[in-house]
Amino acid sequence: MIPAIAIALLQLVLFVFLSPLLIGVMRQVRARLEGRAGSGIWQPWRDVRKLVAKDPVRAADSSWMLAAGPVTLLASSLLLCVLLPLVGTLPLPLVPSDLFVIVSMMLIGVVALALVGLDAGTAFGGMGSSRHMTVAALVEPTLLLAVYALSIPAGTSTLSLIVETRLQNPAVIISPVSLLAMVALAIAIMAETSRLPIDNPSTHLELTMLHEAMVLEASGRDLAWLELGSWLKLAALLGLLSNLILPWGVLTDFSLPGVLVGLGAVTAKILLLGVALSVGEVFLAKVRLFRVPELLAGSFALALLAVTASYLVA
Amino acid sequence: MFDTVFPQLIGLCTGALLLTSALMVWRHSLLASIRLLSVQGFALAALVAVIGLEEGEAEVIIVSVLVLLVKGMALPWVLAHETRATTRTDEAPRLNPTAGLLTVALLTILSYVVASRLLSGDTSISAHAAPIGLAMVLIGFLLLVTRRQAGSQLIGFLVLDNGIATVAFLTSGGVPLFLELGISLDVLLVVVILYVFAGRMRNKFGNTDIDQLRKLHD
Amino acid sequence: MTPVEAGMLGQVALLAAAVASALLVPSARWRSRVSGILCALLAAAGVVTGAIALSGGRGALTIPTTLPMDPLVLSPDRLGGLVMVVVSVVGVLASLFGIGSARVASASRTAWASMAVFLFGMQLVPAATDVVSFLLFWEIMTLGSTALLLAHHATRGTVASALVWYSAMSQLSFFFVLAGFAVLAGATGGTGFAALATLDPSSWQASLAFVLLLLGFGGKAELVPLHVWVPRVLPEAPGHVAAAMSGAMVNIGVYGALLVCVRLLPNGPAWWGVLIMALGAVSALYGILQASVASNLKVLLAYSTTENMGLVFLGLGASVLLRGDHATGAADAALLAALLLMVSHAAFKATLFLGAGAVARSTREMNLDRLGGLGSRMPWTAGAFGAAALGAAALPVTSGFVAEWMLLQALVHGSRVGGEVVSVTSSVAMPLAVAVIALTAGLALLTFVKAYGIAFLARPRSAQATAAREVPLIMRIPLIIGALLVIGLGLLPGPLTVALASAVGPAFTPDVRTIGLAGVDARGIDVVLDPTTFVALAALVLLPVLAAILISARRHPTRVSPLPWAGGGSRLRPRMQYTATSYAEPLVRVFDDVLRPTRDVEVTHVGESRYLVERVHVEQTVSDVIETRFYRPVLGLAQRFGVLARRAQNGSIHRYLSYSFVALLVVLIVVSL
Amino acid sequence: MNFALWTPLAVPVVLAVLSLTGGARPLGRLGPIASSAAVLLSGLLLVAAVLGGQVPTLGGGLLRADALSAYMLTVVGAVGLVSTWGGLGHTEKAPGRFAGSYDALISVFLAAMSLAVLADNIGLMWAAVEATTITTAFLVGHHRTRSSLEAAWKYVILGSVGVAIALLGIVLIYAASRGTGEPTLSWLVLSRTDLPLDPALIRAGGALAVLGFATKAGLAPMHSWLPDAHSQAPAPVSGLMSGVLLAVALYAILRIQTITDAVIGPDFLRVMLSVGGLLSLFVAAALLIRQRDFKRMLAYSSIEHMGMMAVGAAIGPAALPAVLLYMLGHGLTKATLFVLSGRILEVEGTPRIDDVRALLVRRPGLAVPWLIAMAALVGFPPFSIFFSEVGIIVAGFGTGMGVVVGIALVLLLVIFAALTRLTVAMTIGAPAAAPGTDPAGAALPGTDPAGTVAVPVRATPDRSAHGPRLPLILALATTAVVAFIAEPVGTLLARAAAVLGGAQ
Repeated sequence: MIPAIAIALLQLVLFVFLSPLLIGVMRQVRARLEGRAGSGIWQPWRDVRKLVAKDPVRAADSSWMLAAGPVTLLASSLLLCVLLPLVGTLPLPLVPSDLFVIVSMMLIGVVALALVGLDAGTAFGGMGSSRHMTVAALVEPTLLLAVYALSIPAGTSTLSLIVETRLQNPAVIISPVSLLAMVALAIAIMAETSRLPIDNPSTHLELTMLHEAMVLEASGRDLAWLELGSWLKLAALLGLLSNLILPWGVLTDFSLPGVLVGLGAVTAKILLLGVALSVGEVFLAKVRLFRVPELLAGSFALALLAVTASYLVA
Repeated sequence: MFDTVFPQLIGLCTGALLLTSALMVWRHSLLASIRLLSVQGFALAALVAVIGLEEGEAEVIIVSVLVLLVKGMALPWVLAHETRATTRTDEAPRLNPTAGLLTVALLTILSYVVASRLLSGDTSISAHAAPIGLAMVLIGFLLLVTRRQAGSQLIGFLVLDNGIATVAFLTSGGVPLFLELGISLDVLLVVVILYVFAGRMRNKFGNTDIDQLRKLHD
Repeated sequence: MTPVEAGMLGQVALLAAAVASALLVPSARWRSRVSGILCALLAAAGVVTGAIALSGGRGALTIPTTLPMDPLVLSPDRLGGLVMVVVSVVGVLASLFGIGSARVASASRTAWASMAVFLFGMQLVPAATDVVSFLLFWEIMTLGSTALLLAHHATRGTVASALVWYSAMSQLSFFFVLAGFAVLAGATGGTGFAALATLDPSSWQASLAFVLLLLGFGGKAELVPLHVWVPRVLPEAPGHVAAAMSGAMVNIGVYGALLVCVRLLPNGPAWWGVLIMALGAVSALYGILQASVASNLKVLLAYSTTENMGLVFLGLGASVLLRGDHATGAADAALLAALLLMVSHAAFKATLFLGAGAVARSTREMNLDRLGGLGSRMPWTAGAFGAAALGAAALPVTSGFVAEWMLLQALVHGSRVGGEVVSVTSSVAMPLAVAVIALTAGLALLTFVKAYGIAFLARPRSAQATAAREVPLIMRIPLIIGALLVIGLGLLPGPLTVALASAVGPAFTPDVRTIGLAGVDARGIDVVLDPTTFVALAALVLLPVLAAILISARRHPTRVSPLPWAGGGSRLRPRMQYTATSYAEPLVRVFDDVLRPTRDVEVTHVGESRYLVERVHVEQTVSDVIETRFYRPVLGLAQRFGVLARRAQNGSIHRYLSYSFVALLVVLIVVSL
Repeated sequence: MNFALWTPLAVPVVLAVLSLTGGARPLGRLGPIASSAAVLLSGLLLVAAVLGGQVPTLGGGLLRADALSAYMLTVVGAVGLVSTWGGLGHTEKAPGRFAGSYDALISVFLAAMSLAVLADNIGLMWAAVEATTITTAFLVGHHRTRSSLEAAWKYVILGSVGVAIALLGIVLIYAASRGTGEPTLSWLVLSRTDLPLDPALIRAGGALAVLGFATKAGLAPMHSWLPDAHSQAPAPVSGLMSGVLLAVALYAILRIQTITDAVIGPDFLRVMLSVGGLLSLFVAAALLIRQRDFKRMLAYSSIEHMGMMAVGAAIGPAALPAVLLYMLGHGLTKATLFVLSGRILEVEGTPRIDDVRALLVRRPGLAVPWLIAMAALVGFPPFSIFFSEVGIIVAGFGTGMGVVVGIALVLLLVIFAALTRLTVAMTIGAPAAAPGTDPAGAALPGTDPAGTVAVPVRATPDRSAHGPRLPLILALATTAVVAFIAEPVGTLLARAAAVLGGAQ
């Protein structure tokens, strides 16, 4: 039990530091590929520090939600970092990294963000919130089904055990079922974290924004928490994805070298995936909002295919 | 001697009954129909008398007299009285005479079929004549369905009633006397009531055409 | 006399007292107080009786009857006790809330008398142990609820149509149930449930009865396609009545289904399970889809009931199917999930409707497009509604989450036992069910974010919303209790689940324990959930954040500005905010084929100009496809037939005589055959 | 106890004579009520005697009171009391010249129905049923308007033709009994199972008798007179006709059924009654969908209930107690409703549903009992029709008549929906704004979802019941509690059903 808690805390600390770095790296890679100099990989850190040290300005008609929402989002992302099998797969007693608990955890953050968007009382916030929730509603089935498909070989919905099974039996990873599920999961995570092609994280054009529209009215530390929460979520989900694709290096039995290996492995995997993601995003354009459901429906079909195939074929 | 005459008498009476009924379908004139009804009443009374003689029951003779008085005389008289008061005594039935007579033929055949099933075990003469009664019931009904004048409907009702009486006398020698009295009284009262209503109708509408009673529907 | 018998007699006595006070107290204000308290006591008696029965107490009351049939006995078993507790708790909340309504319609004699009758019928349906008393109390319940609607006739014209729909659909349900029970009774020769349970579930009578009963109980549980009354009736009913109908009465429908699947015909064939699942899945999806695009708060909540009941039936169906496949552990878990959902739905839906009632009382407005900003004006209502909305959206740590978690776990663990696929049917049904639940949950999230966000956050969109005030204390109390129940049941699922497991015994014995502080440990499928630990963990990770906020807040206090950024504009009016309709617009487009929206766009130009627009009026209505495509044509056909049928009775005596004549001829011909 | 057999016949006749001759009008008007009370009391006395194991007979067995007869007599008395007492307000408006004959005819009508249920001779029973036609003919035509004359004509023609067919059937049954050596019409003798009756004749006779009595019982397709007569007759008469006359005719059918069942088995009449019952339900459903007149609505509802009872009769012994209870429940409820419809007609001046709106707001004194009675009529508990319907349906599935009962349920649903729609149209809603009132007070429909706002009262609602309340309250209370009185009502029903089941 103690090692599990230690690993969990370690993951927490690691990701709080890692996620701004990940964003910085991704932005820098993108800037370089586009021929810009970029602001350096530490810029997100500087942003957070700057925001925390500012007076937040809130609208007169807004409620406590504008203050509580960002904290809730941050909490949900932090819990995600604690519960997901990132550095190691040691399950916590009483709160295992249950697939459904994780998803609900994440959804609390989604809801908090959407409510923050609405609370400001402007047209943009409502628009972003509406689109955000529409996408979230459509992503959830894919997310659940994809992980469900992955869980079938392991016989459990606990993510750490799924990762462990894949580590012990690498043949599972390249099975067709797994491939289908991974593609579906990847699309779902892109949508969930507001990346291209569903949302453009660097835009401020009202027709295309999802995430940015919701945080328009937030300022000061509120904005800091919102940004940090979103980054943490991206990092954690990329970590999960990378551990599912390449489970090697994950700690399964507690030992000091194992911990170091685990830390190094997950950092490397996440950064690698982040670079790959931002390289990919350079070549992608955002799809029209009303084409997004088609994309998500496609990924849903893949996930469903994966699940039924794993029952009927495998 | 009587044993040989009896079936002939029965046949004569029932034949008269059927003939008068059929003629009523054919004729359009109300007064003619009433005369036929009167004849029918006499024939029925005769039938009752014959059966009574054959079975030797005095009770039935009384019934016969009763039938003669009520069906042969009283009711036709009432009807004729009522009819003379109306301006129109002619009838434009909903069925033309040819079709009406054909229907009468079909109904009579049906009665024979039904009766043959019902009385298969009974070979008595009266039982053989019973279909006539049934046919009269159906013809009475036909008159009710096809006639437009209040008076004609009354006549149809009476034919129907005569038919029932015929069946009663032919199949079972009549029902008990007190019942026969009750039944006759009921029929008489019904006729009286209809007579009163026809009078009111004439007061209100100026005629007794049933077709105009179409105000109450659905 | 046992406590259960005393409790049931107490309910009878309290019913009489409540009806008498409703009829006799002359002042509306005092009538509301006296009858409200008596109704609450009546419901409280139900809570106590049910709780004793749930914990194993027994007792029987026999209702005398004139007709020679099996005796009418009231004797709640554990399951009946459970349902009695659930509906009665909602009854207590609704009655207390109703006391606050001292105005004419809600406080009328009819309203209070029928409220008492309604609660009484509802509380005693689960006590019935035979067909006739079940139907008796079922109809008393229907009568009470119909009369409750009637009490509001004078205020709105739409009540009449709602009333007709409600009565007709209730009767349809009733006839299905009646026919189903009659089939069972005909096949077994008795009307007691004990006699009915002797029927072999594989016989055709059992299947016929099952289908009929499922339709009947599904109708009461507001399932598609018998849900058409819901969006008409619940918006017409005042908050506490809607809470009692949607929070409690639907549970009677669930109870009926449980009665069939657990008590009368356990171990039915697998296709029964598939049928229930299909019905549940369609209802869940259709309900939440309609709810997500609804702009009227009560319509939204009403459709959400259809969704939740769909999920309950989905769970129940999964349990039947899995039991047929001998996946007992998962089947038990699915059954428990259905029960958990029922309980949690009662808690959060009652609270939500009471909250809607409070909003209606303060603003006289149920159109979300004209609400907003109530969070600061009605903080208690907002808090309670928010907590219940979390439950409805199945987010941790609410009762709704526990239920949905259990359901998903059962489905995920159901198709394989020991690594082997149990059946092809399950292999197809379970993933589809998971997908349906996931989509439903996603849409529910959107729905309740919309409901809460548009109504309670942002700026008021109308004068009424601006002028809204918090409701009086007597109405706040049930709201708070309801919210506490939603959170409490979510935090302490262990004891609740153990109690639920005991309720379905002795037929089924799900293996669940309490773990941790009050967590649930489902041994059958080997999963655990401890929300309290979870909350502790969340508190732990938040400590540094909160510390950072405290430090930062001291140095950098929050400033308030009327319009901080306002999208860069300076004339941002509340009307320019997103409304509920625009919020759901993307979804309407996505599900265009199902929702079939009709849009009316009316453009007013400035003068003669074709290019300058003075005003654009857009109106969008989403139709209930099932109503427009199924009920409307059938009703139209019936109306046309009604007109046609008049000809048969056209007033002509000749025609009438010929009917008789033909009948006579037919009889003669038949006789001579 | 034998005197109770002639009191229900003699007292009304004496009272009728008094009504005709009576100079003291206020007292004379109580004649029908006294007659009903006499019938009811005799019925209760006979019930007591029957429950004590006696079978009172009179006139050499011509009059006989077994459990069934005693029960039916009580029903006649009870419904008669409700109709006549409840209709007290009504007769005041009757043309004075005919008031005496009106009261007298009602008394005779009651006597005729009493005779029909007490006679142990099916011939006498027939005569009594025919006598009801004669007595009610003038009652139907009482208003002397064009329409009432039309209704009366149709009633007399269709009714007496139908009953004539029944006579033909009875004649055939009599003929069949000739084989026993002693031809008889005594029901007691004919229903003995060991008689050598001719099956073919019994079959035909039974079929024709049932067809004939079905006319008076209002079963389709012989029902055509019923809506006209019931809608045109004065309300108390409609109540009596709908409440008990139909039931008495059904009683006759049940008696005939016992005879035929003993000889040719239950299947033949079962088919016939099922067809008749379902056809009645169908006709009622079809014509209720777009009904425009509330008295006709009640009339078609009577056809519906008679159809349901016929289905119950077709099911046989298992459903008979339910059918008998149904007669009482339906009789009392329908009498109440007709009395109320008479009052509504009187104060509103129109029988059209479209013209009677928002009754609950304008005239709660009439609308509230109307709604309660309608709830009883469509089969809500605790009213006894609920138990009857449930009993019939459960028994139907138990007897293998699931299909018939299933179709009946579908039709009942249509009827329920139609009745609800019509009742709601009459009673619910806001009254049209009267001129001179504040237009702002007329809240727009749909603008007030809270339902907590009182609409300003436009005019003082009329809380008067427009006639005696007590009979209606008694009637509704009786139907509400009767289904729960196992002793002695349950025993009585069981014995009455046993009479029809052939056991004695």
